[in-house]
Amino acid sequence: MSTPASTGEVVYDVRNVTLRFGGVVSLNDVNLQMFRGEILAVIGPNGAGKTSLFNSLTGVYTPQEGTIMLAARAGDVPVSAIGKKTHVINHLGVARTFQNIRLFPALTALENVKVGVETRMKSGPIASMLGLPRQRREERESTERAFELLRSVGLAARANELASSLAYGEQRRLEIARALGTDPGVILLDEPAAGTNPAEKRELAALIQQINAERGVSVLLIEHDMKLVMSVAHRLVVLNFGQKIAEGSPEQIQKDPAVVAAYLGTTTEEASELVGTASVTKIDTDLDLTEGDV
Amino acid sequence: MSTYTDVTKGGGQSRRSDAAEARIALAKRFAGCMFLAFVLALMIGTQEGTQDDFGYAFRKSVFAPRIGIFALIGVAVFLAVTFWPRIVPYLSRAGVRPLAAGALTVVVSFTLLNWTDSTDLNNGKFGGLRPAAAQTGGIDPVARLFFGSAFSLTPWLLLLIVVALVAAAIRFEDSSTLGYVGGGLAIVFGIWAQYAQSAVRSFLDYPDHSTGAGVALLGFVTIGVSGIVVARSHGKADSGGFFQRVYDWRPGMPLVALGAVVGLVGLFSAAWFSPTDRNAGIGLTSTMFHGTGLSGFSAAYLAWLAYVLFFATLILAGAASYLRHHLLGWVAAGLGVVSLLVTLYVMHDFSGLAAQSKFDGATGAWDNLGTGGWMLCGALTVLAGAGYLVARHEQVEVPDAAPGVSSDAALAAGSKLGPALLVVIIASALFFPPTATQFWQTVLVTEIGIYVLLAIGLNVVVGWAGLLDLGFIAFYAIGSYTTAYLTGRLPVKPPSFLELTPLAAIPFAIVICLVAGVLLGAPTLRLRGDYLAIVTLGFGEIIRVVANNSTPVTNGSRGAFNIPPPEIHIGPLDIKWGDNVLGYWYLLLVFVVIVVLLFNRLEHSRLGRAWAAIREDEVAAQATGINTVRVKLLAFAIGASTSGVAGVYFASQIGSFTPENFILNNSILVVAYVVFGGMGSLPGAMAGAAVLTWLPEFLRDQVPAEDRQMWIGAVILLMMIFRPAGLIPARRRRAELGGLDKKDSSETTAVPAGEGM
Amino acid sequence: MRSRSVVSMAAVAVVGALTLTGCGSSSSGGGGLKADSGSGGGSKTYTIAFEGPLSGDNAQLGINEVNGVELAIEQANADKSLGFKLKLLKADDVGDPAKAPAAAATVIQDTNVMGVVGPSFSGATQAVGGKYGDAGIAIVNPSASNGELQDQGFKTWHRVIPNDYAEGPAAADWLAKSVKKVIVVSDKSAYGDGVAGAVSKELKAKGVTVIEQAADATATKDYGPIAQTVKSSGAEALFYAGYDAQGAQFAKALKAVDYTGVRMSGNGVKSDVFTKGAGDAGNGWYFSCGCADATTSSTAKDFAAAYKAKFNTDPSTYSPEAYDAANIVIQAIKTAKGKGSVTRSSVNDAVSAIDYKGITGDIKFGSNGDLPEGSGVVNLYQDENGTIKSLGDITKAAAAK
Amino acid sequence: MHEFLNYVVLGLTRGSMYALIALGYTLVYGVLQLINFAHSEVFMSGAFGSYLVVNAVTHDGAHPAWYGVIGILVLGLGSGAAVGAAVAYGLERVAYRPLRRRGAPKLAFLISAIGASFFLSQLAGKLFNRLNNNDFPTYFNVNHHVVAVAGVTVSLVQAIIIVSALVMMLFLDTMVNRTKLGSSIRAVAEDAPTAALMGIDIDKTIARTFIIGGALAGAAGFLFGTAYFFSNTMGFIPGVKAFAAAVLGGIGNIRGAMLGGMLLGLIEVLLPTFPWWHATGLIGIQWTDVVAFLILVLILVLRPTGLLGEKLGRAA
Repeated sequence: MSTPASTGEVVYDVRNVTLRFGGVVSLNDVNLQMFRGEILAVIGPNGAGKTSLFNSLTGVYTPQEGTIMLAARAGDVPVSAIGKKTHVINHLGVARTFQNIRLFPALTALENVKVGVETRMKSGPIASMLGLPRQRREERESTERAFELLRSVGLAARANELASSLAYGEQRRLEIARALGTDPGVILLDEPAAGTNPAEKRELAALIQQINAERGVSVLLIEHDMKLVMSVAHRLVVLNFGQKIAEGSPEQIQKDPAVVAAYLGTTTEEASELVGTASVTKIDTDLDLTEGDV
Repeated sequence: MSTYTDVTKGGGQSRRSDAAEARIALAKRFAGCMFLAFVLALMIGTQEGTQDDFGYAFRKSVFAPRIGIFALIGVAVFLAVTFWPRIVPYLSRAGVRPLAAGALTVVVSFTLLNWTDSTDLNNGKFGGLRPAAAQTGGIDPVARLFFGSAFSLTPWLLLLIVVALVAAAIRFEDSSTLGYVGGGLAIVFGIWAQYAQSAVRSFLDYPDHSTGAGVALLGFVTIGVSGIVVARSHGKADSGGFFQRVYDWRPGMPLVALGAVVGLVGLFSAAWFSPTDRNAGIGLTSTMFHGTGLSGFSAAYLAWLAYVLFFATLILAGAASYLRHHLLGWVAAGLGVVSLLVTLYVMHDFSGLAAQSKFDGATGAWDNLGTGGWMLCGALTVLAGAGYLVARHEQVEVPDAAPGVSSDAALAAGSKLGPALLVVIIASALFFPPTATQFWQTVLVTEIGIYVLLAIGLNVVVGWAGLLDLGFIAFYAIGSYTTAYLTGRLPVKPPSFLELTPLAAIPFAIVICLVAGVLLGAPTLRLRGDYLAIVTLGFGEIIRVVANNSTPVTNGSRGAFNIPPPEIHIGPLDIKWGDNVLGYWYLLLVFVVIVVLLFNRLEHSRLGRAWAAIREDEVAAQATGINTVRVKLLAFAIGASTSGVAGVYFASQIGSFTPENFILNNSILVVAYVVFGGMGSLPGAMAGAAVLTWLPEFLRDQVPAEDRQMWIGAVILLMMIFRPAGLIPARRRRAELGGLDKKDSSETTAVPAGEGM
Repeated sequence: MRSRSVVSMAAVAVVGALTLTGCGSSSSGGGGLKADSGSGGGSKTYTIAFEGPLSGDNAQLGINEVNGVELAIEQANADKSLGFKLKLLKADDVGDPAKAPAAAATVIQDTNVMGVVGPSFSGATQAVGGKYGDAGIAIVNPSASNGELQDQGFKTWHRVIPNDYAEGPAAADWLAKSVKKVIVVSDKSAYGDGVAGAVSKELKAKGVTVIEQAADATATKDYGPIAQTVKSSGAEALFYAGYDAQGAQFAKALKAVDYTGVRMSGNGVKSDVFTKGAGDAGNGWYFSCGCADATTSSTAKDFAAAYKAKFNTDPSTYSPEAYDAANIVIQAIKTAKGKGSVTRSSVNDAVSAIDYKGITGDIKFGSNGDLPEGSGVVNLYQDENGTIKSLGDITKAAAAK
Repeated sequence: MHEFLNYVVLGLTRGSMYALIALGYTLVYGVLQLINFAHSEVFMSGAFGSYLVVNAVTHDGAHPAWYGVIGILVLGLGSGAAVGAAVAYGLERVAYRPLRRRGAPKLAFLISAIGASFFLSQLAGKLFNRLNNNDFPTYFNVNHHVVAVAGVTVSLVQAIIIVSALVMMLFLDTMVNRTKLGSSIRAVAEDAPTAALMGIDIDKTIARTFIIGGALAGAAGFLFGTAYFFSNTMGFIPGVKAFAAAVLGGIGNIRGAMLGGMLLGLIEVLLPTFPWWHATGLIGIQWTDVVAFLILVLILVLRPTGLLGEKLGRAA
């Protein structure tokens, strides 16, 4: 288990955020700090509000109450993320992947990554139509960078295949490469391991750690697979019914009766008894049955 | 039609016995076929009734014995569909497809096409020419024999013989002799047809733009090729594989063969000089202009140089292709281009001379030319292209997609026939229109060309960015009105310093359309799919109604008129377009080529990929940092400005327009063209527009004028049923369709998603 | 797989391209003519072309006209003494200026064409009038009424109807005698706007209060609101500038709101289509028309009967005009033949010099190709229980008021 | 004031017509998320079909007793609905189902519908006639005033249109909300894959949706023909307007279509027509379309999914 690489700088500062849809409270007074360089995992049962949290962080939803301050890259001045458009937040240095993979299926793997890379480029339609030198240079740069990213996620050999023709696990990795293409300070991964096999999960864990260590990207992770979460996360936050019920290191969380109760649907008292006997793998098997937290 | 659904139904949930299910499916299919026959009977039936005799045509159409014939057709279709699975394996055999295509081509030339321009003989169709030629004693007996002086069905018999021979060769897979014999005979018959027609033509002394004989030749040659394919494949591969092998073997060869055929016909069969009362081949032209003051060079060209140049180019190109010799390729290409220029010079020379003496009402050079010179030009272009391809061949073949190579280029390299096809398209775009009749030239410049330009523009919006725009014609209107305003043909006059010639109005039209596109787009682009469609539709209608109602500004329903034709005065360049239709064609060609080149770059640029991204998944595109509103606005504005250019061209070419030209129906039609051709594919959109604007004009002679729209509707419907991705699907779109098939072919996912387009 | 589809695509493209020329109907244009070549001996065949909308939204008007032309040609061919045969070439321009050049090209490139009836619409005429002129083909126009066409310098221009500026003012003068407030409704077509403009202008000049309104012909064909507006406006008279079928709808809507003022319209509405369509709602409508009385002259009666017999429907707007126009061309070919040679230019000369007694009136052409000013008598008609009765010269009727 | 009310009546008449056609758009959109562009031809064929029937049982100037008139009206509505339903079903089978099976892109559906629309409209013209003013036989006095209070008049034909439109809308609303077929339509509209998993036959449900929408449009065709005229091209403009009405109300939403239709009818009649406007000389009936579309754009910009929102399931 790797040691936290945290610098103590806050990347995301979420305070008292409440998000409602009609009468349904999706997030209830959530407080959360994410520090630069750490891998923070958000876990919780289905419907706990994990994806709502992600969507609030990336500007898809606008919470009714609370503040979200963002300073994605080192040296950034914190700005409010509330009310900003998704693409603006992306430009502030936040990239994400989706729970149900959302690639551009009719583009090749390389083109998918290039789309990400090129959102940081400048050449406009006229330059493109006339093939001006700057546009050519940018085109070359974006191809090189996209290739470099594909290589780092192990997809270089499949660069010219259509995204839709890649295997499931490959699509997951391609989505990460595309997100990295936008040169983020924070990357939000929404259940990256869903639907992958154990070998792929191991590769994925390595990839997440590599992204975090080598690129210095902070990682916010939603994941059901406890084994993966426990192996890569520096810190965990547990949500249930839109509320934060626990926060701490993997070891602390595993022993937290409130968390076990949330997962098993029992009371905290019963759960605290269980904690003594149940192993982590037990929880794992119980939890890994479902996916689909929209 | 409806039968298709039954064929593919497969896997119903009900657990009836298989036999019973098969019987029900068969019954359904039969009902479908009979329904089809019934509809066909209505479509081909008598014209409408009147107020007093409502349903007259309906009764006439469905009563015996007519309906009986159509019932038989229905049964035939039923049998064909039922036994289709048994036919399919044969279809993939080598040679079958070219055989079918060739036979069909010959049948088309015998039934639909003109064999002479004379309208006296049954509108110049084969059916009218054949008996006339067969009975006229003055015509060469060999030609008469073809038309049936001995046996009236001769031409059909010839077709039957070669088809039977090649078919037999296919049936008995190892008989290469039969294939060679059939193929060889077919080519001989093709030349015979060409010869026979040229004999009749010189007898009739009519100027000739007919294509019947040429197409027949083409059909027979195709049959001939199929015979050779059969002979050489020994039942091993399919025809496509064979062609691919030929292409891999000697890349320039197909082009050389095509160039040879066209060039030979141009030199030895077609007319070079063709005023209203004669058709002079190159030899006769040479004699006619002997001693008329034609320059020595041109005289020499007509007498012998033409042959030397053509055969030299042919042999060089052939040798270069065969030897795959780069240097020879360059030499062939160079010689081809030189010969082409020389040919054009000579054509200008002698037609100019004829025009000087006001020969047969000619008003200038290029009048009264026959088809021969243009055909030779086309052939030389093709040969030069072949040489160029050979010269560039190895360089094009980049070793596997290495890092740094644009993925699009790598994918495009998959199509090896692409460049050859491009050469053929260039040659026909340049030299085919001059050989067409005035009618087709007019159609080309007033309809086909304009709508191709519009389709290219709309393809950006609909095909690439995935925004359904039902008011596209509004920008076309804005372009047209801008031109009318700037040339001072509206009730409101421009300030004098702004009074411009039409071509100078183009930048203004582009800017105004860009602004209009942004103004419309800015508030509405956050709307999705169908909401955007109705808003753009409304915008189109608003523009038209405002134009129609604002009489003091736009001259209302009477529209603008007397808009001057385009002209260019830049330094030594001084061109004024007037009545010569062909001039407009080349102007239009310049526009289209520029736009295509620019847009082709755009498609494979950052912006092109961003469009694809928002089209595929807007949410993901946003999360990846794409400013979707800006990107959509760009699509809108770029599409609009193309439309504006088309509007300028339209206004100054036709010279007058009314608000009626910008009705909603036209917007819908352009969308139909783009989708018909293949959304998101530049060649597709162009082909779609070209085919669907060509079709009604073609149908002019085939069906009652009133019914043309009905047939076009049917064609669009059939296309969408059987080839929903369009005529030439875009690579990216094809992938979408393919992806859907692969992921899940169950019925439920086929229900389109609610989002986006 | 891929290459196969490319090959088949190429084949289709090539065949398609070649087919392009294959089906042009007939021979090349060029200036020169040689009408007599070809079938030697026997009677010669000349072609009269019709250009107008035969498909699309405006098809009905074109069909009305082409039927008139067809009837004229059929009757001429039945005449054994003619000495030549006539053929009809239908050129469909959909009533669209953009499609007119192609339609005109089919006409021009057929060297047998001696004259053209049409184009039906002013916009299309603007687009191709010059082309016909350059080709020397006589235009005898039955329906394009724009008052500026005659000044465009079309070399072979002739028109058998008075233009917008002739018909409207006479009607306005008649209205101005008895009423002080008129509502003028245009259908927003080029024709409607032209007539409405002329009527309004003259009415205003006479000091009559004018309310100008429009019922867009392409919009929903619900005339209820405009009828209500007419009634609410309190106008003593209505002038409707438009065509017959829509006029009938309008008449019915006016009846539904019990509008009792004077209702008047022009040539576009005066037809059996209106009287039949409107039924008793059309009762009492007035029409001003620069045409002869179709009910009194025997030739006109014969025409209506023959038309009905052949097409099983009543002649409608511009059928008689087209019939006259075609007969003028036929007459001109006869004249040219009598003088020696039948060529486009000789036929055009004969058309220009013609004096023809048609079913719509006596037709002579002025130097600009239009009916000479003042020569066309504008008559007043009224729908009386479904039949159109002539009330005589409108200027006299106005004077008598 | 009575003038204003007269205009309201006119607007409601027109709006009822729009609403009836719009319902078909909305139903199909609800289940397929597709604009059925050929719907306007279903409307047209309803008029032609009912004419053939009505013309066979009555003739011009026949003035049957009141029960006879009602009988003919019911017959006309019924035959119009039957023909409309048949044509709509045929459309589904020929122009939609094959594409659905191929997973064609959404625009392909639109274009195949446009092709079908051209085809049907011109085929009707070829088979019957292309005159633009065919009338139903006048077997009753359409202008008879059923209401005439203080200058406000409602004619018989207006009453028939408004009443039958209301009845049909209520019928449809009840059907979608209360019946088994309705619930399967809603299920497919909500989530087709899940509905299929629950054992709903999607093809059948879609076909039935087309049939219901077609029947309404066919009946509307009869009403339109009775009130105004009918022709082979009559469908296009009302079709476009009804599409606009459906979008205005929130496409895919039945009550939205009713509201949108009525509203559009009222807007079109009241805004540009009413005398106080054209007294200013600024605006007249020729601006109807401009005003209507501008208001449509305005509403959509403010409420991007129409007045009542999108879901067939939600509103129903």
